[in-house]
This record gives sequence, C-alpha cells and structure tokens, in this order.
Amino acid sequence: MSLFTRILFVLLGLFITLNWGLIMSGIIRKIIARLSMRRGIKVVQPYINLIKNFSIRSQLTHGVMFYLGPVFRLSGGVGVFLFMPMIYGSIYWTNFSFTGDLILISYFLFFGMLGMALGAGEGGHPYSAIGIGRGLAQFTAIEVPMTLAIISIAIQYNSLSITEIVAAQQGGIMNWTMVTNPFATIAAMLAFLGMMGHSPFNVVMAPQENPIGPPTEYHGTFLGVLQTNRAILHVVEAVLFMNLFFGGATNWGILILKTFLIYFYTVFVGMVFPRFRVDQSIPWFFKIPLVFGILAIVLLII
Amino acid sequence: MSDKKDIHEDKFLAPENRKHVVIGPDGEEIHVDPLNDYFCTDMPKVEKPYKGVMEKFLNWARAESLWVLAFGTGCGSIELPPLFSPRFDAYRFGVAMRPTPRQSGVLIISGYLAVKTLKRAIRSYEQMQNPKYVIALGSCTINGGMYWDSYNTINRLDHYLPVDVYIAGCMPRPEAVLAGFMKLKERIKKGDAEGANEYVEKLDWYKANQKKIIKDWNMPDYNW
Amino acid sequence: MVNPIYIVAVLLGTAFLLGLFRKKGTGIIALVALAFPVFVSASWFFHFLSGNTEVLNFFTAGAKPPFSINLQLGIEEALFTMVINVLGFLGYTYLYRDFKEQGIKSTVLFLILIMGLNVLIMSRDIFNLFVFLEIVSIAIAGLIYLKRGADTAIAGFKYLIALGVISTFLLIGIAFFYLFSGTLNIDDFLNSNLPAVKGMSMAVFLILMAILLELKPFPANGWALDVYQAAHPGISAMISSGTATASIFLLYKLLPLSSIDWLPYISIIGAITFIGSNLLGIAQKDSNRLLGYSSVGQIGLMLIIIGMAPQLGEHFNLIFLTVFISHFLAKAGLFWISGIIKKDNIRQWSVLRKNKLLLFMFGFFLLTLLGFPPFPSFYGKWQLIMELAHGSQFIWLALILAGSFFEGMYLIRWFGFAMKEKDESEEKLTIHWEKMIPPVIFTVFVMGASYFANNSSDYGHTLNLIPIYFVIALFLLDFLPAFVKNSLVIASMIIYSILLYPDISDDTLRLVFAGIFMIGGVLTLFAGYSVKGKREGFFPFVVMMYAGLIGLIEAENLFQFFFAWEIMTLGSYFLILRGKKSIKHAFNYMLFSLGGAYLIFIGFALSYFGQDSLDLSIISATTLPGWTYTLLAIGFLTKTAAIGLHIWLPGAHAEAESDVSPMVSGILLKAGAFGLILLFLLMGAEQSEQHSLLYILGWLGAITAVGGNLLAVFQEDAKRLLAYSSVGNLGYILFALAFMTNVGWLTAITYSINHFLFKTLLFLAIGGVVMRVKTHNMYEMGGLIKKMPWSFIAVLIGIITLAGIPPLAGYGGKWLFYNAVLTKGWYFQGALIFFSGTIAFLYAFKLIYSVFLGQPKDKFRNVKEAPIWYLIPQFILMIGIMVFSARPDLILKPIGTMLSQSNYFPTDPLNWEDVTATTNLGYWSGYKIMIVIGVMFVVLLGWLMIMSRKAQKIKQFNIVYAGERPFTPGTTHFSHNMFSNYYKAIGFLSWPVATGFWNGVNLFTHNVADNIRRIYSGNGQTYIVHIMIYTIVIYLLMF
Amino acid sequence: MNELINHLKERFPIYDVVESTTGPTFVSLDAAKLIPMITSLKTNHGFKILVILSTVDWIEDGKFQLTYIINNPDEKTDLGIRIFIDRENASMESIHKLWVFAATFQREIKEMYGIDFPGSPGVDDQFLLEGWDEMPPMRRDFDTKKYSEDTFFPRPGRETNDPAEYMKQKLYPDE
Amino acid sequence: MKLFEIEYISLIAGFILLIVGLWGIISQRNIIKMIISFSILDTSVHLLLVAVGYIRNRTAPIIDSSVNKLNAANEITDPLPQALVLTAIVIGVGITALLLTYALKLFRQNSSLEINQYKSLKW
Repeated sequence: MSLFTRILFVLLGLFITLNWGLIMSGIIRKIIARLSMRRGIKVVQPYINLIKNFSIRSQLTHGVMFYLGPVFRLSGGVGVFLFMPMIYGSIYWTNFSFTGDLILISYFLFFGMLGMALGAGEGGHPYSAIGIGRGLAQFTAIEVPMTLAIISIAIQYNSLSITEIVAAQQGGIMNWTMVTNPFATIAAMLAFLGMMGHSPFNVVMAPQENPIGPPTEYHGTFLGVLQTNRAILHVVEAVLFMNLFFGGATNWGILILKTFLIYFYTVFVGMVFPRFRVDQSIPWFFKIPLVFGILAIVLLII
Repeated sequence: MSDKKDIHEDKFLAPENRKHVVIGPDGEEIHVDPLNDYFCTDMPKVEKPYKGVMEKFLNWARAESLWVLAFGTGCGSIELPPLFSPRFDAYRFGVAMRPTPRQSGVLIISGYLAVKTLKRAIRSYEQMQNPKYVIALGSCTINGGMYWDSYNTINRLDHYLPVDVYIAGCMPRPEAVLAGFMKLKERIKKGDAEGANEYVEKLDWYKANQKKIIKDWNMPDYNW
Repeated sequence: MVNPIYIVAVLLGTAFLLGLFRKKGTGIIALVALAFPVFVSASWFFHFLSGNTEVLNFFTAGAKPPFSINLQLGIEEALFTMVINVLGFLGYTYLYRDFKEQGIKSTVLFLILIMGLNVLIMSRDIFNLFVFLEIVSIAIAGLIYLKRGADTAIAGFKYLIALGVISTFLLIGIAFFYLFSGTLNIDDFLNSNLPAVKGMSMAVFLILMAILLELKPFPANGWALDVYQAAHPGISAMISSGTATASIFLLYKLLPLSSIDWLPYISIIGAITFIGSNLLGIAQKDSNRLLGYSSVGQIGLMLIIIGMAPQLGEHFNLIFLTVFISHFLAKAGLFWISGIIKKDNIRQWSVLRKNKLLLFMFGFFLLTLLGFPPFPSFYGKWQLIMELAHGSQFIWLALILAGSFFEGMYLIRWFGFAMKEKDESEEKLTIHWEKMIPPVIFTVFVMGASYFANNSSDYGHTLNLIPIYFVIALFLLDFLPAFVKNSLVIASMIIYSILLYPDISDDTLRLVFAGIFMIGGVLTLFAGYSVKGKREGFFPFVVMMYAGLIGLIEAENLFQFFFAWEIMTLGSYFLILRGKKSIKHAFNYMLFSLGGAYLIFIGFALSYFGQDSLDLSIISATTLPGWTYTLLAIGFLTKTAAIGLHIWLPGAHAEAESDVSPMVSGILLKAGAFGLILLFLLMGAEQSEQHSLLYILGWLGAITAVGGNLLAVFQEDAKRLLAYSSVGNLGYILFALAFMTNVGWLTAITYSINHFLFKTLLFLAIGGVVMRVKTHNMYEMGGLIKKMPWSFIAVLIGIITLAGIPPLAGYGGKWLFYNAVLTKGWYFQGALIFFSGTIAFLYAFKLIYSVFLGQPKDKFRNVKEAPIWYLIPQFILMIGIMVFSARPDLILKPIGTMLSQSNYFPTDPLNWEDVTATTNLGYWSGYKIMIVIGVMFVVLLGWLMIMSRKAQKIKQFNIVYAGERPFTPGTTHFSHNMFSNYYKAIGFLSWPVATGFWNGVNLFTHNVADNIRRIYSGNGQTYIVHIMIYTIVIYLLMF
Repeated sequence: MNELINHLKERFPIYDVVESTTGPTFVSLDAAKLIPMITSLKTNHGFKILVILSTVDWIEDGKFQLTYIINNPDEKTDLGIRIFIDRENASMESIHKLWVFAATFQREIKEMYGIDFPGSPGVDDQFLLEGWDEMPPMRRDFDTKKYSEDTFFPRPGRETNDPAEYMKQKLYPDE
Repeated sequence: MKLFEIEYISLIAGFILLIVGLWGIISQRNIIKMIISFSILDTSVHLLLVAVGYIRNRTAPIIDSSVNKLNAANEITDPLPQALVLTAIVIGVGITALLLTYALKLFRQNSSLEINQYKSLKW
C-alpha cells in the first residue's frame, strides 16, 4: 500500500472516529437524560457545541505555551489514533501501528496530558494547576493496575503487539481476554474508569469546587480543539481496551458497538458513584484494582 | 474613558494596586505598577460578523448552544438550578451551565444588582468572549424593582451592560426564564444579538456610567 | 664522609658554646649547627642509596663494647636520622622567632633534643638508649614550656611524671636484662644465643613495654594528648614527628631482643590504638588535640604494619615507609600550620581562607594523611590491604579500613570547616615568612615522596599520570583568568579524548561511557565561561574529577581502577565543596564515598585473595564470590546512591555550583553505573545467580527508583528535585543491569545515555535559571518562560525525555524496559519501576510549571535569559537527544552487537530491521515514530495557528477569578506543597527512614566516642593508672 | 432574671428595664458604664455570647441608640443593653476585646452610621459599600431616594402604587 | 637463709620502695608529694640496679690499694650497674628538678598544688 493511500485511509479513519466520538457522547448523554426522566440534549448537541466554539470571534492567549497546549493535547489524541490498529484483519485500518506497539500507545497517552498541563500552566490560573496536580497524582495510581494488566496480557500472549493480541482473541467470545484472563480485565477496566475521568474520579475537573480544572482559561477555538481531542481520544481509548480485552473488531460496526458499550460502562459507573477526593481515590486504586492486577500476574505465573 | 492618571490618584485605590518597589535578585530596584503591569491595558475591537449564510449557520449554532455562566447576583439565582431539573430541562434547548466566563456565552443577571456586585458582573462580562449575551432577570434589573430608591442598587442594567433580553417578574418563574431563552435564541438567529459589539462601540458611554457609581474602580478599563 | 659521631659532637658542642656568644648571633649559629647533621646524614643516606651496603659501626671512646658504646649507621639509620635532622632544621627555622624571644635556653634544649633523637636512632647500647630517651624527655619537657601558661605547665608536669614512670619500667627492664644476659649491647646479645629464661623475657617485656608506652598507645596516652594540646605547635610537631619517629625506630631496633613473638601483640596494640584514637578524634573539637589523636592513630597504624612485617614480606619497606613518611611530613606540617593561625577550635580554622597557600597546604597535608592518591600512603595502604588479603588476614583488613574511615570522618569534617565555615575573626592573619618555609618545604617533600612511592610501587608504573601532572600544572596556573584556564581544560580534554579513542574504540561499552564522561565534561565546562574572574581552585579539581573518570575507563587492573576511583572522588568532593551551603553535604558525600571506596577496596582485596595478578579479570575468578561481589556492589551502589545510601546525594548535588551540578549529577553518577557494569560483566550471570545477589539488586533498583522519584515529588528546591530524580534514574539503571540479559543491558545503557543527556540538560538549564534568580525554591519563581524561553525549551525537552514520552529518547528506555522485564520475568519489580515512571511525571510537571509557567513574580520582572555559555551546551544536548531519539540504532546497534557477540549475553538480542527494533515481544521504530508525530504536530499547529491567528495577548492577572481579581502574583502561583494531596495518600512512603538511620549511626558513633574519651579525666594520676593497668593487661595477655 | 436585674441594679445605674416573656429583657445604661457591666456579665453571669450589636438613629433626640444583645447559653436567657450616645461625632468604646467578632459589627456600624469605635480592628475598612464617599447611608438624614435618582438613572415612567390599593383595583375592579 | 642475703634484702627493699613510690604517685593529691613519691620510685630503681649488679663477697669496683689490679676482675663486683646507677641518679635528679620547676610555676600561677585542680586539659 502506498504511503498516499495509507494517509488517505488514516484521514478517513480519523474522520469516522471523530464523528463517532461526537455522536457517541451525544447518545450517551441522551441515555443519561432519559434515565433521569429528562428529554435531554439533542444527539447532535456535541456537534453544535463544537461549531459554536470554533465560531467564537475573539481569542485570548496567555503566551506561547498556552497556544501549544491544545496542539500537544490534540497531537496526543490523534497520535494515539495513528498508532492504534483500529480494525483487525484489514490492511487499510491499521494506521501507523507498525511504528510501535502497546507500550508506545500507553506512553503516548502522556503526550497529550503533558500538553494540557503545560498549556493550562501557562494560563496562570491557580485552579488549572490544582486540577493538573490532582489529575497527575491520580494518574500515577491508575497506572499501577493498568501496568499490571498490560504485563499480564503480555505474559499471556507473549507479545506486546496489539495486532497479535487481537489475533489471539479471534474465534469467539471464549477466546477474549475478558474470559481467559478475567483478573487482568477487571484491573484494567477499573483503571479505565480513572482514565476516562468520569465520576467518581473526576476530581480533576470538579466544577463545584475547582471551576473545571485545567481548561479554566481555555475558550473558543482552543476549547474546540480540546473537545475534538476528547471525542477522538474517548473512542481510541475504548478501542484500546476493546483490542486488549474484548476481542477487537473486524469491521466498523463491531467497533462502534463495542466502543459504545465500553464507554457506556464508565458513564454508567459514574452515574452511580459519588466523587472521590484524590487522597481517597489513590488508596482505592492501591487496594482493589491492585489486588486484581497482582492476581492476574500471579495466576499466569503459576 | 478617564485618564490613567486619575486612577492612581484615586483615594479608593486598593493597597495591592498601588505602585511599589521590589528588590530584584541582583539587588536592583524594580518598580511595579500593578494596574499596568499585571493587566492588559488594550481596548477591545469590534469583531465583525460574517455575512450571509455562513453567519446564519454560525448564529444557529450559537443559538442552539447557549452556555450560561453560573453567576448568581441576587435572589433570582435560586430560580436557575430548577431549569436543569427534569421538570424544566433546559438542556434540551442546548442551554448548559459553565463555571468559567471564558467558555460561557450568556451572562444572566439574576436579580437586583448592588454596586459591589455590578463590579464583578462587569468583570465577568468582559472576560467572556465575543459573541456574548446578557439576560436580565427580574424587575430589579429593569427599573430597580422594589429597590428602586435604594442607595446601593442599580436601577437600569442597560446603562451598564448591553442587555439582550429582559425577563420581567419578581421573580420570574423558570418557565419565564425558558421563554427568555427562546427569545434570546430568536434574536441570535436573526442576527440582532450583537451586544458584545455594541458594548465595544459604546464603550465610552458604558464606562462613564459604570465609573459614575463604581468609585473604587481599581481595575483596568477593560478586563480581558 | 663525615663520621656521624660528629653530629653528636657538633650539636652538643654548640649547645654548650652558645652561652659564650652574644645573644644576637645565637640563632644563626644554632641553625648552622642544625644544618650540619642534615648534611652528614643525607650524605650517608645517599652513600648507602648509591649501592654501598656496608653498615658503619663506630664507637665512642675508641674502645669496643662493653667498654664503650657503639653506634651503628646503616641505610635505615641514615634515612631516619636524615628525616629527623631535616625536621630539626626546619623546626628550628619555624621556631626561630619564638626562640629569639626566649633567649638561648630554649635553643640549647632544642639542640639537645635533636642530638638525643639522633643518638636514639644510632645507638646500639640499651642503657645508652635509656639515657638519651631521658635526655629527649627532659629536653621536650623543657621545650613544652616555650608557650607559657598554666595549661602548659600542668601538661609538662603530667608528661614528666608519666615519662618518669615509664622510664622506671625501662630501667628495671634494663637492670634485669643485664642481670640475665650480662650485656647491654644489642649486637652482643643477638650474637650470644642465650637460652630463654622467664626472667629474661620479663626484662625484655619491660623494655619493649616502655618503648611502646613512649609511642603513646591508646588508651594509656592521656599525658601525651595533653601535651599536644597545650604545647607550642612547633614543639608538638617535634614530638609528633620527631620523637615518635625515633621511638618507632627504637621499637624496631629492640624487637629482636625478645625471645617470644611480640609481633602479633604489637599489631593488636597498634590496632587498638589506631581505631581507638581515631574514633575518639570524631568527638574532638580542639585542633591541636585532634592532631594529637590523629598522630597517635597513625602510630597505631605503623605498629600494625610492624607487627604484620612477616606477612608483608618484601613489601614491608614500601608500606611502612610510605605510611611513615606521610605521617611524618603531614603531621609536622599540620602542627606548623596550627602554630601559624593560632586557633584552637577546628571551626575557627576557617581563618585559613585568608591565605590561599596555607589553605592549600592544609588540604594537601590532610589528604596526605588520609591516603588519597597520589599521595604516598595511598600506595602503602593499597599494598598493605592487598598483602593482608593475600595472607587472608581479613579481620585486620577490616580493622585498618574502619580506623581509616574514622580518621577520614574527622579530617574531612575539619577540612570542610576550614573551607566553608563562617569566618568570624576580624583580625588579619599575621604570617612570618620563616614560619611558612617549613610547611612549604614539607609540601614539596610530600610530592617527592609521592613520586618515589609511585615509582617503587609494584603497580605505580602502570598508572597514567599525565592527568595528574596536568592537575599540578593547573594549580600552578591558577593565577590566570578563568576563561583561559577553561579553554585550556577543554582543549586538553578534547585532545586527550582524541588520543584515547584508538585505545578503546574496539570496546563499545567503554566507548559509550568515555563518550558520556568526555563529551559531557566538555559541554559542562562550557557553562564555566560565564564565570568572571579567576575562579581559583576550580579547574584543577575539575580536571582531577575527569581524570578519575577517564581513568576508570582506561583501567586495566584493580590498582588503576581504584586509583582513578579515588582521584575522581577527591576531585568531585572539592567541586561539591565549592557550593555556598555545601559544608554538610560535601562532608556527607565524602563520608559515603570514602565508605564506598573502602568497601570496593576490600572487595578488590578479597578478589586478589588466592590469586597472583591484579588484572581486572581476577574478579571473575575470585574464590570468595559472595563477599567480593556483595562488597563491590555496595561500594558502587554508594556512588549510584541506591536507596538507603542515597542521603548524601540530594544535598551534594543541589548545593553545588550551577555548572558543577550537571557534572556531578549527569556525569559523575555514571561512574557508579560503570563500576556496576564492570562488576556484573566480570562476575557473569551464573556466578551471581548462586548468591541471589542480582535478585536483591533488582529489587533494590526498583525500590530506589520509586523512592527517589517519590522524594523528588515533594521537594521545593529545584536542584534538589533533580538530584532526587537522579537517585530514581540510577535505580532504573541498577534494575536494568541486574537483569543480566542482553536487552536488560541495552536498557541500562540507553538509560545511562538518556540520563546523561537529559539530566545534564536539566541541571544546566535550571542552573542557568538559578544563577539569574538567585534562589532554588521553585515556588519563588514562576512565569519565567517569557524571560527565559530557551531555558524553557531545554527543560521541556528534558522532561519529555525524562518522563519517557514518545517520540523522544526516554521512550526507548521504557520500551526496552518492558521487553526486558517480560523476558526476565520480574513482573512486580517491573510494575514498581513503571509506577515510579509515572511519579516522575509529577515532578517533571512541578519543575516546569513552578519555574516557567504560572504567575511571574515581581522580583523577577527584569531577569534576563541564562548566559549564552549555559545555552550552548544545552543546545548541543538537545540536538543529542533529538538524534538519539530519531536514530537510536546508531548507538544501540553496535552495543547490541557487542553484547550478543561477546559471550556475555548471546541469547535474546534486540533485532534491528532497518531502523525498527524488534524483540520477540514487540517492536519500536524511533525514526518512524518521530516522523509521524513530527508531521502530525506541525500540521495541527499550523491548523490552530490559522484558526486563532488574531488572539489578543493578555497579561498575567487577566485570568478568570470568580469575578474577583488576584491580589499578588505570589499568592496566585499554585506551587508550594503542590502535591499535598498526594502526600496525604502515599506520602508515608517518603518518610526519611534512611536519613534517620544514618543520623542514628552518626549520633551513636559520636556518643560512643564522646563517652570513651571521658577516660581522659584530665587528672595526671589517672594517666599513670592507665599506664600501669595497660602494662598489666598486656602482660597478662602475653604470659 | 429578676435576681440578675436586681443584682445589676445594685451595682450599675441601669434604668428603663423592659421585661418580656417572648424576647430578651432590655435594660438601658449610661454609655460610660457599658464596658464594666458587659464585662461583668460575661465573666460572672455566663453571658458568653454576643448575639448582635445594632443601632437606631433617634434623629429627633440627636442620639444614636446602640443595642447589645447578649446570650447566656447555659440558662438560655438573653439580655439586651441599650445605650445612647450623641449623634454629633458619635463614638463608642469598642468591645472587640471581649468578643473578637464584635469588630465586624462595629465595622458595619461605622460604615452605615458613621459611629466610630476607636481601636476596633479594621473599623475603617470598606464593608459593603466599596468606594462610598457620601454620608453614611443608614443615617436618617441621608436621602436615599434622591441619591438613587441622582445616581442610578431611574427609568422614566415608573409608577409606584400602594400594593393593597393596586391589587384591589386589579382583582375587584368593580368595587 | 638466702632471703636475708644483702642482695635479696636490697632487691626486696627496692621492690617495696617501687610499690611505695608508684602508690604515692597515684594516691597523693599534692604535687610536691607526688614529686617525692617519684623520687622514692627513682631511688627504688637505683637500689634495684645496684642489687642486680652485686656479686657476693666482692668489693666495690674501685681499683685502689685494697684490690689486686691483676685479679681485679675476680674481686670486685660488676662495675657496670654501678656506673649505670650513677648516670641514672643524675638523670633522676634532672627530672626531679624539672618537676619541681613545674610545680613552682603551677603554684605561682594558680596558688594551688592540688593535682585535682588542674583538669582543664582533658578529653
């Protein structure tokens, strides 16, 4: 496949991902509204918000890094997409996953976080820094069960290549990691809750006490960029977990279904549980998910 | 627009805004003029809308996505939370609350406005981005309402901020507020709601009015 | 050749005749008289040295014994008389002014003293020895009172009473010796082969005991210490160097008298003295008394060596002479310096800084005492330890090093005080030129002795001394402006690197580390251009440190390695000591380094046990693998600051000067890593598996990584944060090394390179910032991005690399880590490591945010960008990071090839397909990742630039603040105690356990020392009781 | 309570005792005696809490009335103490040493009535009125309507109705 | 009884004096008394020396009319110890003199001869 074709497909995939991300969040908020007896937003509301934000006429900037922050953030999201094989078995939708493996993705997630952190820091707003401090602190704890789960999977499949991991799960639900390695799945899915930043792990943004956290100063186009990234990243992260634990997807339909369910799970949990403080959430991650993560490895070693 | 000099001779100048000298790392003296050094002193410009279909489309998007700054000035602020309850459900109109003025497009002045609060309201309004809309809630914002003869409560909000929609009542019920939102949407879609540009165009007049009652101005002329 | 008897004649004659001269000329005459014996003994010494071996025997009164007294002059006697006469001459020069004030009486006593010492060495008649011992004692007792005062008087009194008792022992011994042997002549006795009788051994016991007591063994030496403390330092120098020398020689001479084997006991006495008095020295604050303790300790060491003579064999001469001459020259020199500055408390020695020469000599003598290379006793100690190990005398070896460690503890602390303690004295330091001459000459002598020691040492010739000469040259060139010296050093380092390259180009591992050391060295030196003025005392030590580092690379045998190690330690110590508040931290650093070095020393010695060569490869063939490897590993771990041994690092790195911090953190720490690599390489995986050492080291590395990073998170001091980060990163390296697999080692080397690149970069950038803002506290900075954009970019690149975020090089390390962890199967340690990696993200953000982002402070409105000389190396390092990120194969491929082709790690190598690295687990293409991310970033940036091209620039307080406005930048900058919630959650992991432990050890040692030294009650009678009990105990031990 | 009043009567020149079954008992006192009495009440009679410190402007008498209401939490009784001070250059001794938070009351009274409490912390700081440079607005000689009309751009056409009349008209227009 | 021979008597006396002297040095607080004890100690050693050198039934090693010059070696006692004693006495006197000097200095400076009072130098 020529480079041009690949780039074409990558852009197409990105477009699909972005749209699916926006629609998915709309659908999910609609579902939440219906659950609480409301009509709720329009399904296309995320699109409208995005257009509105890009149509804001005036812009402010605190400095170069304030400018670069969203770029970093979006690069992080798009980058993770680029390195992620989306559809198993298709040469068109593997993006640039030949450059690196699972480790690359799990570390590239930091790229966007770093950008956000720096941009928000440049904003000079203390709440931004507080939010970032909380987010990073929480993330260190999230990373532990996540790492254990990744190690467990890597032991299980003796590979770090996502494509190979997906390949090993083909052939029915009984081959999914979810079934063959339940503890790793539990640990990772608990970590996923933290990664997505929904309640109970949304103290980073916590509007009531810490006006929206890191993006306090972001507005207009910058905010639009951040929203775009959010839409992409949520799908891609769900795809990552889908690939690792739920058998991957062989076509876009399955991908859409699975990512929707995975994403819905986090929102569902968020609806049920109240918010943790950072000094509560970190010990929590060091208790339950950590135990599952260790179990996942111990069982494999035995 | 008053001269900068006046600001500094102001007897109400807050201590933290006075000019002062700090000693730098090499022992050199650094003169700090907080109002000029900490704040941007530029003045805003009129942001011209696009023409034709493009602007119509954008205005539609703006009208369908109204992000409200969660800022309660008076008793009306208690009428706002029910808007988002299942009974009234303002979300379905694209209305949402945002905690930061940077991301908000609508400022609701929810009730009487004391001079002290007006100052904060002006700041918040100026920190919002163009296009931005003001909804004035309750009689107090229209003509002072029951505080019409108070020494400390403004009577007419439109002398201080460009109001797009007034909602009468003391207090208006959430249904009225929703109606107000509808009205605002209409205005936006029609392209009438150019309060932000109007504010910039008539900035001198607005500022003069504001400064007439806010005697301890204590801030730059325009709060970016 | 002049008959040595004339020494006695001239000195005695002058002493008697002095009274005839007018007062004015006496000094000169005495000086001439003192010069004469120097000439005589020196001429004899060189006579013997030039090949004549015939021992000269001569007799007083022209008759043979027993009717006259015979004196003997062999090469030994010639040497010892020579050094004593030189000391006498210089000592007199030193005391010239004092003597002039006192009149001729003191001069007479001094002449008598020198004469007595000469005879003590030459005489072969026991009773004559007694007589001259008494003469020496009386002379000294008289001279003690040169400095008037009640203290001096009581010290003299105690001294006399104690010596009186001792001489009683001696006399009784002589009496019975005569009773049983019928002769008083040593030679006669030795030739007579008398049968051993119990009484005889008792007599000899008393004689030897008396001589031993003259040597002031611990703890029966209170009287001597009082004298050291109270007497004029010029006299103390004579006692410490002169009489001790004579007494030691006396012991050496009289030892053959005994029929029983005294040697072990002498060793024991020596060991007790060595350890005891050095331990007590720790608690001592009075400088002269401290010198006394040190003096006694050194004599203890000499006693050990004498006692060990049979085991040492042919090496005895070298060992003894180097130790002896070090003590002799250094102690006299130190006492002399003490006399010049006239300060009692060691804290007040900071006054030394008023005179550079004095300070230099002070440091010089201290290092001589401590046995650092290239000073003579280093060679002696090395040989001693090696021979002891060879003879499996491991306990002795440990004792000697323990004593040396205690000695190091107080000497280094003292040096720290002199260098850094606040100088509160107002008055000018008055220095008489004649008082300066003797120490200067002794300094030169030390250098000469070092040269000879190097030449006569077995391994000295293998050393590459060019860097050392360069150091000396730089000392001499210290008057030049800094930039000239800096250029000189840079040029020389480049030239040296080029010259060195062919030697090591075939060993990739060495090449990498040589690259880190030399390139890093040159880059960090660039920053030095920003310093104006002369920057005295900086460049010699820089060169010393780099000489040590490169010496490690070049080392082919253990000796060279240890030599380089010590040189490096020394150089870096001085560099660290230059920092403003570094006194405590430099001390800690040196203490840990010293301890670590001694462990390495023992490790080397143990591997030498049972083998004949000193080649580095003997480590792999060691017969005591468990001990050797453990000790060596701990030694190297001290340098890499593994958790528990890390407490010296943060302070040392943080308080060093701005351009020294990158040297010691980015570069110097790799020395420890290199040591570990060498060690692991040599010991091989199989050896170590048996001892589960690697497993422990792996865990230690993981815990170090977590601990170091976690501690870094809670720091407010930018440089301290980076220092703790270094601890953590060295933990990674240790962990990766412990894998002992191909990929594991690649990881370690990648990390070494990465850490060098980004830590040097970060320290340079932060150093530049600190230089401008004059504070280390991050929360005091903020918003500096607008003032220092280049530094910001450097720090940004640095922390991206540090945090291991793709596409920069740090990610390569992480990827390799995962592969290594999974291949090895150390999952939980691996998880810890990755946990610490995310923690690194916390402090990386804190660093860049608190310093460069957030609210700019009023104080720093006018700060400028860091000096260009700080920026240039940063750019080079950034380019380095970029290149290494994009093309890691350039470096990793050759190393991988080397690792897999050698027989170390042939299995599971990293495969390279073009620019993509693959293992059987995953793949990594740094080049492609770089391109993908780069293109994407540029595209997105361009898009956003177009979208928001009109953005209005606003200032720091234009932030939304709930309708309010911020008050001051200081209260709006969220930085101090940034991760308090994190501390609440897992802060307990960062409790200072290690610091507490070492503080406890420190306190315990001090308390022990402080309690033991209370046996010196100050009462003269107690000292007599000590002497008697000591004698009785020794007697009971022996019989 | 009676005992207390009697006790107080013996010791302090209180007058105008107004007892009430529903609210606190009020006593009046000379301004000069206030501090000793209130100190005694706090230390000896368990009136640990200052409930409020309020002011009435008796413009006709040329007096300000200060009312201190204090509470005894153990016996659940309140006591109001009234004092009268001159309207000209009104000044009263501060009680912030007895109750720290009294400074806040006093600051507010200073701002609204212009009664000075020398020594009270922050008594001159702005409280509700930022940048107020007129007569203290709660004084009865301050014409707030005129001030409002001068300052706040009254909207023309505003009518003021008596609510009772107006509602009657609206609801029962026939009557 | 061998024990009562002159050399043994002097030997034993020497040892007793030795003990006395040592004991005196240790136990006496007064500096002068210490010096006296030292003198006793000194003397005891001299006594020992002489006792060691004594050979029964011989005369003093002074070659005069009472001693046959040719047979002197068999008639006189060992001359060496006696020579030693002479030297030792001289040295002893020297040391005692110096001690006394120090005692004098101490007394002049501090008006005290109690050894306990001079404990400024310690540890």
